[in-house]
Amino acid sequence: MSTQTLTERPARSTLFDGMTRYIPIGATVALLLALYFGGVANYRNFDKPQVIANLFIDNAPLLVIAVGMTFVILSGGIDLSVGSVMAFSTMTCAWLTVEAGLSAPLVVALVLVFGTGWGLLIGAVIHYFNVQPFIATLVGLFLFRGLTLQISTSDMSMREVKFFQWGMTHVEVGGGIRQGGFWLPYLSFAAIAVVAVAFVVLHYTRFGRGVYAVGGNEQSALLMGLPVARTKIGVYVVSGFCASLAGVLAAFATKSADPLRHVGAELDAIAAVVIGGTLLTGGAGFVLGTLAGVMVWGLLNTLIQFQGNLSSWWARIVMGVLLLAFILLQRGLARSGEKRRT
Amino acid sequence: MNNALNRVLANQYARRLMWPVLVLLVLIAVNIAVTGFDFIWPHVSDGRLSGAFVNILRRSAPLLLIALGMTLVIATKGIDLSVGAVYAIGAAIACQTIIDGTDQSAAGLIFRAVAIALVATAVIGAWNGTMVAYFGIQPIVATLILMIAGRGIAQLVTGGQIPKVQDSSPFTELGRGEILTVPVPIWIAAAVFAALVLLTRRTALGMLLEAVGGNPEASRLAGIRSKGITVLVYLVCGLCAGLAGLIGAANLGSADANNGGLWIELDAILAVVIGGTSLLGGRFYLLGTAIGVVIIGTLGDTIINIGLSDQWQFTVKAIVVFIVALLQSPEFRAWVFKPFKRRPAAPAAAPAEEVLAK
Amino acid sequence: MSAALVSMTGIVKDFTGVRALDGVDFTLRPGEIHAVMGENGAGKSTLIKVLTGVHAHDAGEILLDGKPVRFNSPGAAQAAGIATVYQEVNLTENLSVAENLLAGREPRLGPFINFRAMRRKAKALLDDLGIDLNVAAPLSSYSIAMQQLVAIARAVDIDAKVLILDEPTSSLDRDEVAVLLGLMRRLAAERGTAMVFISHFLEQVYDICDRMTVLRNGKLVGEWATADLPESELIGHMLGREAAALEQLERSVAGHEVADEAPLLSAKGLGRKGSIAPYDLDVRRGEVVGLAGLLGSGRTETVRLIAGADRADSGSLSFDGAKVAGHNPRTAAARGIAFCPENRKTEGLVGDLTVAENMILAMQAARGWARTIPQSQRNRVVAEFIDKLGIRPGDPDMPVKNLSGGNQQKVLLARWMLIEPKLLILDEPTRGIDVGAKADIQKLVAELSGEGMAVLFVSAELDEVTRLSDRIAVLRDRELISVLESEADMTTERIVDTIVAGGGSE
Amino acid sequence: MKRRSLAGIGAGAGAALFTLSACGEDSGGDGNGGGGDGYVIGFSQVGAESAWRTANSKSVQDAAAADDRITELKFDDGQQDQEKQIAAVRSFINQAVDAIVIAPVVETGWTDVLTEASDAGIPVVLADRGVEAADEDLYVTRLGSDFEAEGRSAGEWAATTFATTPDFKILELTGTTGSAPANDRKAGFFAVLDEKGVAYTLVDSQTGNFTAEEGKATMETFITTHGLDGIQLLYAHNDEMGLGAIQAIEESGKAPGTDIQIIIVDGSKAGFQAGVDGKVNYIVECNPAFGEQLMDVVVDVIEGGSPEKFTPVEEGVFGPDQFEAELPNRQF
Repeated sequence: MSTQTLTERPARSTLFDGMTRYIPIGATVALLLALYFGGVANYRNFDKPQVIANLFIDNAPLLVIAVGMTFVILSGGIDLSVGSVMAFSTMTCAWLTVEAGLSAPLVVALVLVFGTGWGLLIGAVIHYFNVQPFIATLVGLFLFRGLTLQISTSDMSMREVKFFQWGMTHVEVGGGIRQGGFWLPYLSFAAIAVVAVAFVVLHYTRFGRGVYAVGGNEQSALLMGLPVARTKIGVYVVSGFCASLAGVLAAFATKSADPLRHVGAELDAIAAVVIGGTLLTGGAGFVLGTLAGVMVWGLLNTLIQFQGNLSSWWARIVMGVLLLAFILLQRGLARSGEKRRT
Repeated sequence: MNNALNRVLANQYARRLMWPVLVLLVLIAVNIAVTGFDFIWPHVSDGRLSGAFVNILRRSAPLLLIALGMTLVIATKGIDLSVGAVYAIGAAIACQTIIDGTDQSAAGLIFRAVAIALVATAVIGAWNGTMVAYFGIQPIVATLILMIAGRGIAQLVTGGQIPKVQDSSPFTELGRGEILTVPVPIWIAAAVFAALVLLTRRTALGMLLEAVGGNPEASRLAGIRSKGITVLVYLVCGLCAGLAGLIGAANLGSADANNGGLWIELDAILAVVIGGTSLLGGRFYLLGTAIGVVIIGTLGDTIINIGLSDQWQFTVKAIVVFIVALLQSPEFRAWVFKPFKRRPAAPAAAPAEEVLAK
Repeated sequence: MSAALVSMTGIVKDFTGVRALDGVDFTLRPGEIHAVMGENGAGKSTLIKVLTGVHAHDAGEILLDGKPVRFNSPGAAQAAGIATVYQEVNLTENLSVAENLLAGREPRLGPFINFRAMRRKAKALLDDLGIDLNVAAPLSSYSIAMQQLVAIARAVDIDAKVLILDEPTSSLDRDEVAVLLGLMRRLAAERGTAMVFISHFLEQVYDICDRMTVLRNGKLVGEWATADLPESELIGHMLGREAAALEQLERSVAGHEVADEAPLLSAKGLGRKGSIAPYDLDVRRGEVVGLAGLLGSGRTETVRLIAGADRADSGSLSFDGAKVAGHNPRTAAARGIAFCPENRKTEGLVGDLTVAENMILAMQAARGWARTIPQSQRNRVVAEFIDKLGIRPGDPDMPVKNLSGGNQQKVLLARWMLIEPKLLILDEPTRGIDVGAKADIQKLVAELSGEGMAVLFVSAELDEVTRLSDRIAVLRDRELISVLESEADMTTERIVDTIVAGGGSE
Repeated sequence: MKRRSLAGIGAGAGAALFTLSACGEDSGGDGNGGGGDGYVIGFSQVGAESAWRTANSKSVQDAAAADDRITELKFDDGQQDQEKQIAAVRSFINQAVDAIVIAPVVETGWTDVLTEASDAGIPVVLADRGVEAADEDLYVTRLGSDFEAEGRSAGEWAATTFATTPDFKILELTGTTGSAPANDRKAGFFAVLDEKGVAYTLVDSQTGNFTAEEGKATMETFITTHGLDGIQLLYAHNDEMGLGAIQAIEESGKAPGTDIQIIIVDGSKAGFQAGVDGKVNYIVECNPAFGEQLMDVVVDVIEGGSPEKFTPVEEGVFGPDQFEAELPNRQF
């Protein structure tokens, strides 16, 4: 055996390479801070802690579907069905408890099982029948909107169901808003827990690393002997579960179900994931980036609310321009970090 | 040699189109069974062709225009989510220009309105293309921006109102008129279809598009102006969406910035995929897209004709698309039609590639 | 002789109408290094993929340790102790070196991956093989050669009974090949690992293998001990024709007159930061200039600047008497510079398009989309080049992805010959293709230069470079260090000396 | 260096927002209000989904700007999404506005956020649509249209007009499936017909989603499926659908208003114009221009007044003889 040792320095210093990975998320966090302090400087009452707390209250369901979407996008896929699955789950919660009179915990369990099962089905169709994820999940978008409307064409209240009171039960910190404190309901904690679990799963389990591997190069992952089928189907299972969980959280948040709710939620989730620095081509990104992306999305809305004089159309245009500014910024950074390998 | 080439091409097309055509025939058969041959057979009344199927074609014209543009975009491995918003912008600009004029029947004004709307939508399309080709932004993200902001722009144009063009204005002929008894929207859609087919298949544009979509880097090294072509394709797509918006606005005599062409991008993408063009880029099939559009158009009527309530619209559409998508999957067909032949659990990636290479 | 470790008998594999393997037998004994030889399309890779569970065979039997097995995924084969290293690095660049080494086998604490233990284990593993890398860095920060060594290290670590190496050396330089071969010997000796080795480099095969199995057209030709099979006979078995014919081809190549005139192409101080140091290079009409150097020495980068594929940030280029400005692939082609890139699949061909379409792509691009090549002209030139280059199958309407590597390379060559360039740049035109196609392409290069075309030629095989070139530019560490001009200097040894000396002068 | 440029661009993007948002500013307003002597009001609007809605937003914004008692109106467009509306209300609570006006997109699901407002001591006034009865204690009053009454008005005219028609056949173009106006306008209309014992057949009822585009398409399908012969009445839940349907009828060669009578709800300019042209037979007004009325109610509420739970908006019904006179008064 030759005693000679082969050494190679990375094409760039590892310090820098380590950093390159964090540039998109760093940009998101920087923008988040810029927006926040810009708001504080410009608007009265923007510095209340409850402003931040509200981001976690109002965006809890979005956060949960965005986490599911992160898994799917990391694996190189996309899931357009989440908004409809979410609406369907909320509606099912209402219908089964109010109309059918089933016990609420059972209903919630059924809904979660259902969402997971849908993810399993569509994941299997995508993997085994090689149907493009965009189309397979677009089917879900139409199907569940239709089924939701078939259950009920009008909104439905479930405020009489005791169980659904749990979600908005809240914890006060610092003695309520007026004393400069803030409050957070249980459902926000649930959403934060989902992020934490997703973080651990993505970074510290074989399944999570498999998601990155499949998103990086599916063919290689297969030849490395990784369980590609299980991983690819798994991400849709996660996304289906997250979508139905988000539906349940939405049920907790309003105790009502509306068949037309969450139209376009999948696009909000995709936007949040992209803002969070995850590449749509798969393999690169972080779930904490998605958290930051959702916060940016929510903060933009908050700023528009505080501004309070944007007409409906200016609000939309401002949203679009900010998204554009952000994406160009991210793209510029990515391009400067690009390198030609030999 | 020439014959052999044509035969193979014909076969390739026939294979791609077989499933969508079958689905369309089934839908038409269902309608005929329910409402009789009147469904398919047009009649002339008041000097215009009418009948259920003609109406479907007329109403599908805007979707067809958008889906055709979308086909070209998808051929380059792209996607355009902004077409619905562009549709609204085109409609808003045209109607607003006309109602701002003094004489709504003046040909000059209408010509100007149409021209401004088409130029604006072409510019928007080119902007999308520039973002994709020159800034290297993923198409889905680049066009998402205009999808969000576009309707805002359309509302800005109309000031949030729904501008109503006088019914007497010749502008409405674009949507309501007829030439030789055939409704104008069908003429426009057919003309654009023919123009795009000629443009892509009579020139080398189609092949270059497929090359750019199939392998962008190889295309660049082969000396193709891939960036220019990408911009051109998004521009055409924007133009198609704007034209569709004009037809829609002319048909109604008004422009609804909020609801005009809402979610039409999803239907257009569905039509393209039903028509056999892969979202992964490369080969594209304009005729397939047209069939896909007619399937989607027929579906809506079928639901009402067989007596299902409106809520079934989404569900039935989902089921039909699912069936077509599965039928187009070779893996699915192998699984269903050859139940006795076991397949390996892990589908080999692109087995065809291995055939002769190894 | 010990009992067979792996025994494959009567293996048949069909791909939609094409029989890739037709009743092939293969036997692997413990501790031996066994070469599978054959041209491209002979069925080597298919045989390997059947054994490793990528493809399911349609008939035949596989015995592992005497027990019948049938793997339905690479994972299952790995679990049974069969590990594989492929020609193209099959790892995921976005993950770290350590993760790539241990993916699927990460050390865990409960359900969670223990990253610290993983890095330690990965470090130890690489140290053991004499490779020094930062295991926490993303794999993408290392060269392809290093990535290949990581892939091998991964396979070794699976503690395989059987290790399959499918063209592992095609992107390695000499030192790295030496490390790999040494490693293989050690594994065979110390652990008794049986190895299947596939390589186009006959020298390496003869250096390391105990036995050889030769395939041709999906059928078994035979199995020999290496010592019993001289090189010429081996080639004869692989090609199915007499080796003498091949040698004749080679001889016809050398020696022709180069017009003594002003250079067609002249690069002055051309360079690109982080890619290739500024260099001067002239190419004359009818001249073949070879570029030699180790992998990563900047060969590809040099020609990409001339071809306009990358933008130079220093120096100037003049071509055909005029200064070149605004250089890109399109303007280059318009001037008469054709470039066949190194990677056929990702940079050369459009897989979905047909043979004919791929051939006329550059010609059409030059004309612009509006001016279509007339159907009759198109059919004529396509048929002419299919015939002239011997592209098989000769169907112009077959998607090019269905062709073998050698034939794909010929399609790519045809594309550029169609625009009748003044300068043809070939980057590794013979890599990974079979001996027959290789000879065809070498012959073609000689012919073209004989007709007055200038050729810039990059190859990892020094033999090939010395055989074809009129002059040889030698590179090292992203710098052009010398141009060898005299007949006497055009030897493999001289090139190696130059490279070594070039390093010493620094 | 990299990091500095990153922060720079980030700050640039942030600055862009504040510059941009200035574009939307209406009239050199004093920005963050609250400090003055007037009141700050938060208004969470449904969206901008129809001309009616835009007219409504404009009426409210104009009335607030003109009103000396009000320093600032914080307007937020919910884009037909309840969650966006709830977020806006929470934001208004944070901004410590003096009163909150909500035009709820759906009736249910408001309990928590209304409770939060009431805990913060901020009175809530509902505009336009209502919320479910169980939440009645959580808001002060609702100012808006009574959709069921609108439906009933339409029903009464139909019952009178077609009381003696032997085979009275109706086509209905409903609003967005599941929305309160669609549900109530339908319910009120048929309740009256049933109460009055009119013998009618509802030939078909499909949604036109409150848009002209879909109204027209649905009408075309009606015509091909059922034909128009023997059908007396088309009931369209809003103007735009009705106008779309009129075109479909004209294109099929029939005369709207004559061959088939038409009732529309809303009463926009375009709707009245169609009435003047004889294409519409009856218009039930749904008045969006209640901005001034709303400001009065809100100020009253802030100052401790306790108005009735429901304050109806002034609305009329118009027959063919009134169309011409009313047309100039239309604001949208």
